[in-house]
Amino acid sequence: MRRTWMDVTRNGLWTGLAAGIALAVAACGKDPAPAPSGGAGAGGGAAPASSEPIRIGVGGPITGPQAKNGSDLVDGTTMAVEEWNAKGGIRGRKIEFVARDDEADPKKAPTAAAQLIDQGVVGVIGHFNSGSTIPASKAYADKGIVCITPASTNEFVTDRGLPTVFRVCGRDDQQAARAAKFVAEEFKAKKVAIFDNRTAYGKGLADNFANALKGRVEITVREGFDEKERNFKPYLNMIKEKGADIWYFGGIFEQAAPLLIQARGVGITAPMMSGDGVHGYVDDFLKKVGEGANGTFTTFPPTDPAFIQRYKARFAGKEPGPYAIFSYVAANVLLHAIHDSGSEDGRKVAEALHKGSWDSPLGKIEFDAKGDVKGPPEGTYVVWVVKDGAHVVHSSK
Amino acid sequence: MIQTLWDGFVQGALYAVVALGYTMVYGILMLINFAHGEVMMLGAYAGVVTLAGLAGSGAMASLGLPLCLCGAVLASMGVAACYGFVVERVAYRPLRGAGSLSPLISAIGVSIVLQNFVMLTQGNAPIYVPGADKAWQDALTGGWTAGPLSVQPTDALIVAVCVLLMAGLWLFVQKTRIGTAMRATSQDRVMARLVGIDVDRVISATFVIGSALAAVAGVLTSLLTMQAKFDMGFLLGMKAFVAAVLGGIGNIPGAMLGGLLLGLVEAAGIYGLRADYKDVYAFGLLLVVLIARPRGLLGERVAEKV
Amino acid sequence: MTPFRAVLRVLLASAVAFAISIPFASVRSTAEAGFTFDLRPAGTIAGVVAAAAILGELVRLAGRYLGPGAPRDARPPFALPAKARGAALAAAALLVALVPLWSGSGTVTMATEAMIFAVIAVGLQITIGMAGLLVLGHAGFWAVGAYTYGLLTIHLGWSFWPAMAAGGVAAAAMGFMVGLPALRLRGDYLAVVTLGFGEAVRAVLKNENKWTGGDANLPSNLVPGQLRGVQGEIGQWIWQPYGTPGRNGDYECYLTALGLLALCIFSVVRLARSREGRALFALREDETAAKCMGVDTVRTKLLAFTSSAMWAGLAGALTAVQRDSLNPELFDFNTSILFVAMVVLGGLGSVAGAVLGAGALWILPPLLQDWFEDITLYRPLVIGALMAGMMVVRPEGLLGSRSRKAAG
Amino acid sequence: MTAPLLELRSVSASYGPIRALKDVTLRVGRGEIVALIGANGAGKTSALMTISQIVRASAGDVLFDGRSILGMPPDRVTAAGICHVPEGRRIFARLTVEENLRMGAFLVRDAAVVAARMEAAFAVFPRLRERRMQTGGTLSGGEQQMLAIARALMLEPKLLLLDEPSLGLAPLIVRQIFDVVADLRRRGVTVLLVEQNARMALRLADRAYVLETGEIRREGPGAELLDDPAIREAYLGG
Repeated sequence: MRRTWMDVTRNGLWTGLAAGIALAVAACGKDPAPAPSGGAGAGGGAAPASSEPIRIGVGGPITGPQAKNGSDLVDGTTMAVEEWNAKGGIRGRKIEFVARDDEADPKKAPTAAAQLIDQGVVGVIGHFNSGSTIPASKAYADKGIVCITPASTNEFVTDRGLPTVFRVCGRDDQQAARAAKFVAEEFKAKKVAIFDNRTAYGKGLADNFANALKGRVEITVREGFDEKERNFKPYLNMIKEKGADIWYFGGIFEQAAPLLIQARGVGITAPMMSGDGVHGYVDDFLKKVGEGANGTFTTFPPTDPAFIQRYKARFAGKEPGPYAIFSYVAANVLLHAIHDSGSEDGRKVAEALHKGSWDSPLGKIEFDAKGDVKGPPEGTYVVWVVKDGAHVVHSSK
Repeated sequence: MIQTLWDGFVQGALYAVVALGYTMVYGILMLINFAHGEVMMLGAYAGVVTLAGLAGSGAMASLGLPLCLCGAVLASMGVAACYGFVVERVAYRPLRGAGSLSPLISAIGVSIVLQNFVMLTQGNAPIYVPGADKAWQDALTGGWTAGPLSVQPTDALIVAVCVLLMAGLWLFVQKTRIGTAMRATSQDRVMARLVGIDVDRVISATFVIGSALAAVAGVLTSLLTMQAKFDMGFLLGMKAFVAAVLGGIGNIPGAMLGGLLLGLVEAAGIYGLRADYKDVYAFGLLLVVLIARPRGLLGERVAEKV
Repeated sequence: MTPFRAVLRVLLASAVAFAISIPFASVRSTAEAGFTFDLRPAGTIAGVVAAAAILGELVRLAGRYLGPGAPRDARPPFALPAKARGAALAAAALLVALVPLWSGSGTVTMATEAMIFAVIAVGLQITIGMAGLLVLGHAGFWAVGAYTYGLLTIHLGWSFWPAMAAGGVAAAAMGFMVGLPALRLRGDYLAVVTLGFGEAVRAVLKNENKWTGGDANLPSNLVPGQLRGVQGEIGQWIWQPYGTPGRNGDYECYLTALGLLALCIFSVVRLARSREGRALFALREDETAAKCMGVDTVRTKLLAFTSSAMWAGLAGALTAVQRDSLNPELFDFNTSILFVAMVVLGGLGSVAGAVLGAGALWILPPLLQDWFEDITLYRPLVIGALMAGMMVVRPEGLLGSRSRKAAG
Repeated sequence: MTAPLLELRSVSASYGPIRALKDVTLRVGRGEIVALIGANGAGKTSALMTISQIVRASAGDVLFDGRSILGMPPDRVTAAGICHVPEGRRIFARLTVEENLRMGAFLVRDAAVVAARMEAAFAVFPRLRERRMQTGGTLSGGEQQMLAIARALMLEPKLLLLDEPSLGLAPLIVRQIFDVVADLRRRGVTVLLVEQNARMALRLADRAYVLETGEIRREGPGAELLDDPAIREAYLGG
């Protein structure tokens, strides 16, 4: 009668290990066939030979809640790769790229990285979220593969000093410094309220902003809420109660839109300020908020209208996401370095990246020792304002 | 302070309406319907899609906002009721009498399926109540101010509708034949069968009613937050469940009390303690209540059925 | 009769799926044009549901002939004599240990992750599969182990083995504490309380970043040398075949994960065969009856919680090493659900099932990405459908044992 | 002789591994009061549960009014005219007396009929009228038993299954309940009575069956069994 537990356990050890072995062998014994994605043609085995294409990788949220951002990565890289292939590739070899999905989930980032590594990529454009980039870039660095993130602004990405990790976007501390300078010196605010969404990105940005403002402007509210929160009234009350000339939100557009609508609803007229996570996203942010969005400040580097036109021409009129240009630049810089170094060894390419200097739609790109783009402490960030439903540069001082 | 508590009260009213569904189902089946929060989300989607569609096609301008709102609420109730009915038939009924673990796991599975179904079909970006529309801005902003308290029309609407729904459900359960049958079934399912009550139909009715209520709460939540998103339901649903437990599970006035209390506690926590621990307060409160008064605030002492 | 009804069920399922998916799959609102309406997506869904229903019917059919209901030999067909089994196990372990020699270096990472998850799933089998207590916050224990490890190595400079043990102990202590209220709660309340626990852990990690490094991860540049114990003293000559210079701890992680998994399987199987194990199964079958039979339910439940949390904690320490950084988002509710799904898919109460479940849910989707690019998009949907479908069609899971609870 | 109202043909039933009924054959004629007596655990309650389809018979057939009701949902069995007053009375404790009675008449949709029957019930059990607004849980054991019977009668069943109506009640109230049952016979209700109190049951019953470990051991008119020395020895305390 009491066979239940016996059934379960009699062969548990044996079968358990057998299953484990089977899986391990399945996972390890197999070198996944390369899956070309995007522009370039089919590939062969993993070992690069002179006739083989040069392979680079894209790691980012291809699917999942942030798939929109992932398409920036893919599109920007596609453009760069197509341009290089049109010019005849590098050393007569075509370039192809492979995309792997991390679903914007830090859990899955190492898996995506592992797969790209086994595809034999020279370098990777990605990942998008700092939470994913941090573990993934470590994996790339261990294998001597270049990783250039076009979008992860968390300082920690490069502060670890990994020799093959770079970024072409700014850093949270630069962005926050720019915002703080604006709020204290140009906007001349007396009181500031600061919120964030308790993610690596949002909280890091808001903390940096608060630090930069310390002693310059009074911070009346410093609060955070979960990134799934959508009822902001209890938090907005704090602004009404404690007062603020301007309020800052460290987070992304998805929360910023209802936040701003609700703020206007409860009668808060002070402008909102935010970072790159809210900049852009015309359809998802500006159009959704409508008139209430006017006067909202964001920090973002100046964009290149020529690039936007090229992008639209390539992708049938599609509006580029804010990070498409960074992905394009990242891919271009990587390909330049592969070209200049004359090698497909990531470590040599990284050396070339550290030494080189390139002109790009984002201005001159030179990397410092940590892998950040050299520049002033505020980076290339400028302050934008929303006017008549569009972002326009407000202050580029 | 008063303003924050009022906001908590509004949120609590929404919790309470969702909690009704949990409490009714738990009363009869002793099952946490993990998918209930998802049904609320489905309702919110159906409502917002209807509203946005009406606004986009220009019908809102001719029909007027109140009529469109009613239409959206009705549509969402219908859709959610269908889903509630189907979920019970597909995922819970075959498991009746299969112990308590299987239905729970099945419920979690259904919840994940519904969430991802909406994510795949409607996209993973939130959809918005047509907020840029001028009619909305006029109708849903502004409001009344009394001293430190200002009440927006949305808030007033939410509280009014929630109170009406709760009163309506209370009358339904107390006065009607089916309502009495529901109470009878929740007390003794076998005996209910023996007096001729088709228990399966009563359970279906419970799911349909609970889902329709949740749908209204979903639409109202969307009016409050201006958007609907595929993952909006789970945490809200869990909190509503906590509210149901607070009040005494299986007890309809208890769910209302628990919902309001939970809303107020959260608001007080945001105001007085730390805002970033908001989501923890609900579960902390749950633990305290379960240990100090396992039957909830209004729960009656009933012998455990063996 | 039966085939006819099966066909009917399939047709009904797809018809219902078609009808109820219309509002979400076929209707969209656009700001410009009001509604758009397109029946094709609903049709696609109906087709998929029909396929799934056919599959379900087949599984049901197969279960009728192959399931535990069918008479079964005392030994499975592939049973070996005890000595041969031991040798086979040793050979198999050796084989797995050597796999990295010829496999791609990146996939070692995946295998390591899968084995870590397998440890967690096997541990979770104790609470869910054996004791029948649904835990929806297991990621919290994983987090406790991982962060304990991280904080001890970073701030106090502990080396790998003691810090890992400390991670296990800390998680076990947390399991004990969460288990305490469990003594008084019905199973379903327990699920919600553990869910709350998981959320609370995540909230603490996110908000108290003074201590945890918050979202900004553990500063991992302090972690290298993590595997000091392995690499240092005994390390060099044992791991020589694996460790080419510049590869930081990958193979050591792989081997440690393998060892941990073997240890975990071994001890959980031992537990299941012991007196305590019988008590756990009795608890799952019928708590009241178990009490009457003299099972100390308090002790048993606490044992289940503590030991299952301990395995999650040990796995967490290994995760911290393997990833070199931690992020509170690793430990969200979806992760807890993933663990439950691993246990459920493989089969409640089955150790082998948990390993299989962990491997299937973690390794298969990325491998299949070569053929189905969007597979990651559908993974959660499939997990959810499997959980619900499994309960309806085959509650005992792929390799599990059927609960003998009488109906009614 | 017309077909019996209820007929069990070689019915077996089991709870999991335990067989509760073995090959039970039993008939209840129209207008009869049939008693089912036996020791604790003999399968009396199981027999009633098998009739009202709460427990599924594993073999055999259950015929009511000449039709098989095997496998019908219990509520349909009730609708067919069998009312089951289960052991322990199972009053809806949080419903009022009146609501309990209304639930008894759940299948009757005509409000006037329900009201009339409720009046009739109050006429039989005046105590219930006094308590009509009290919740069932607050009634005494005897009142609950009265309510349970009254609730079953609200449907005017053809067959009443009574399970241990005297259990745990004071002798005076037991007598009262048995008077009501006797009265039912005059009103043409057929009763299948399960009783521990074999003496009273046999006195009241037209016929009786003796169950022992799930099997029918004896069958006969109540009075005859009452005089049987073996029965007296086993069930009537000598």
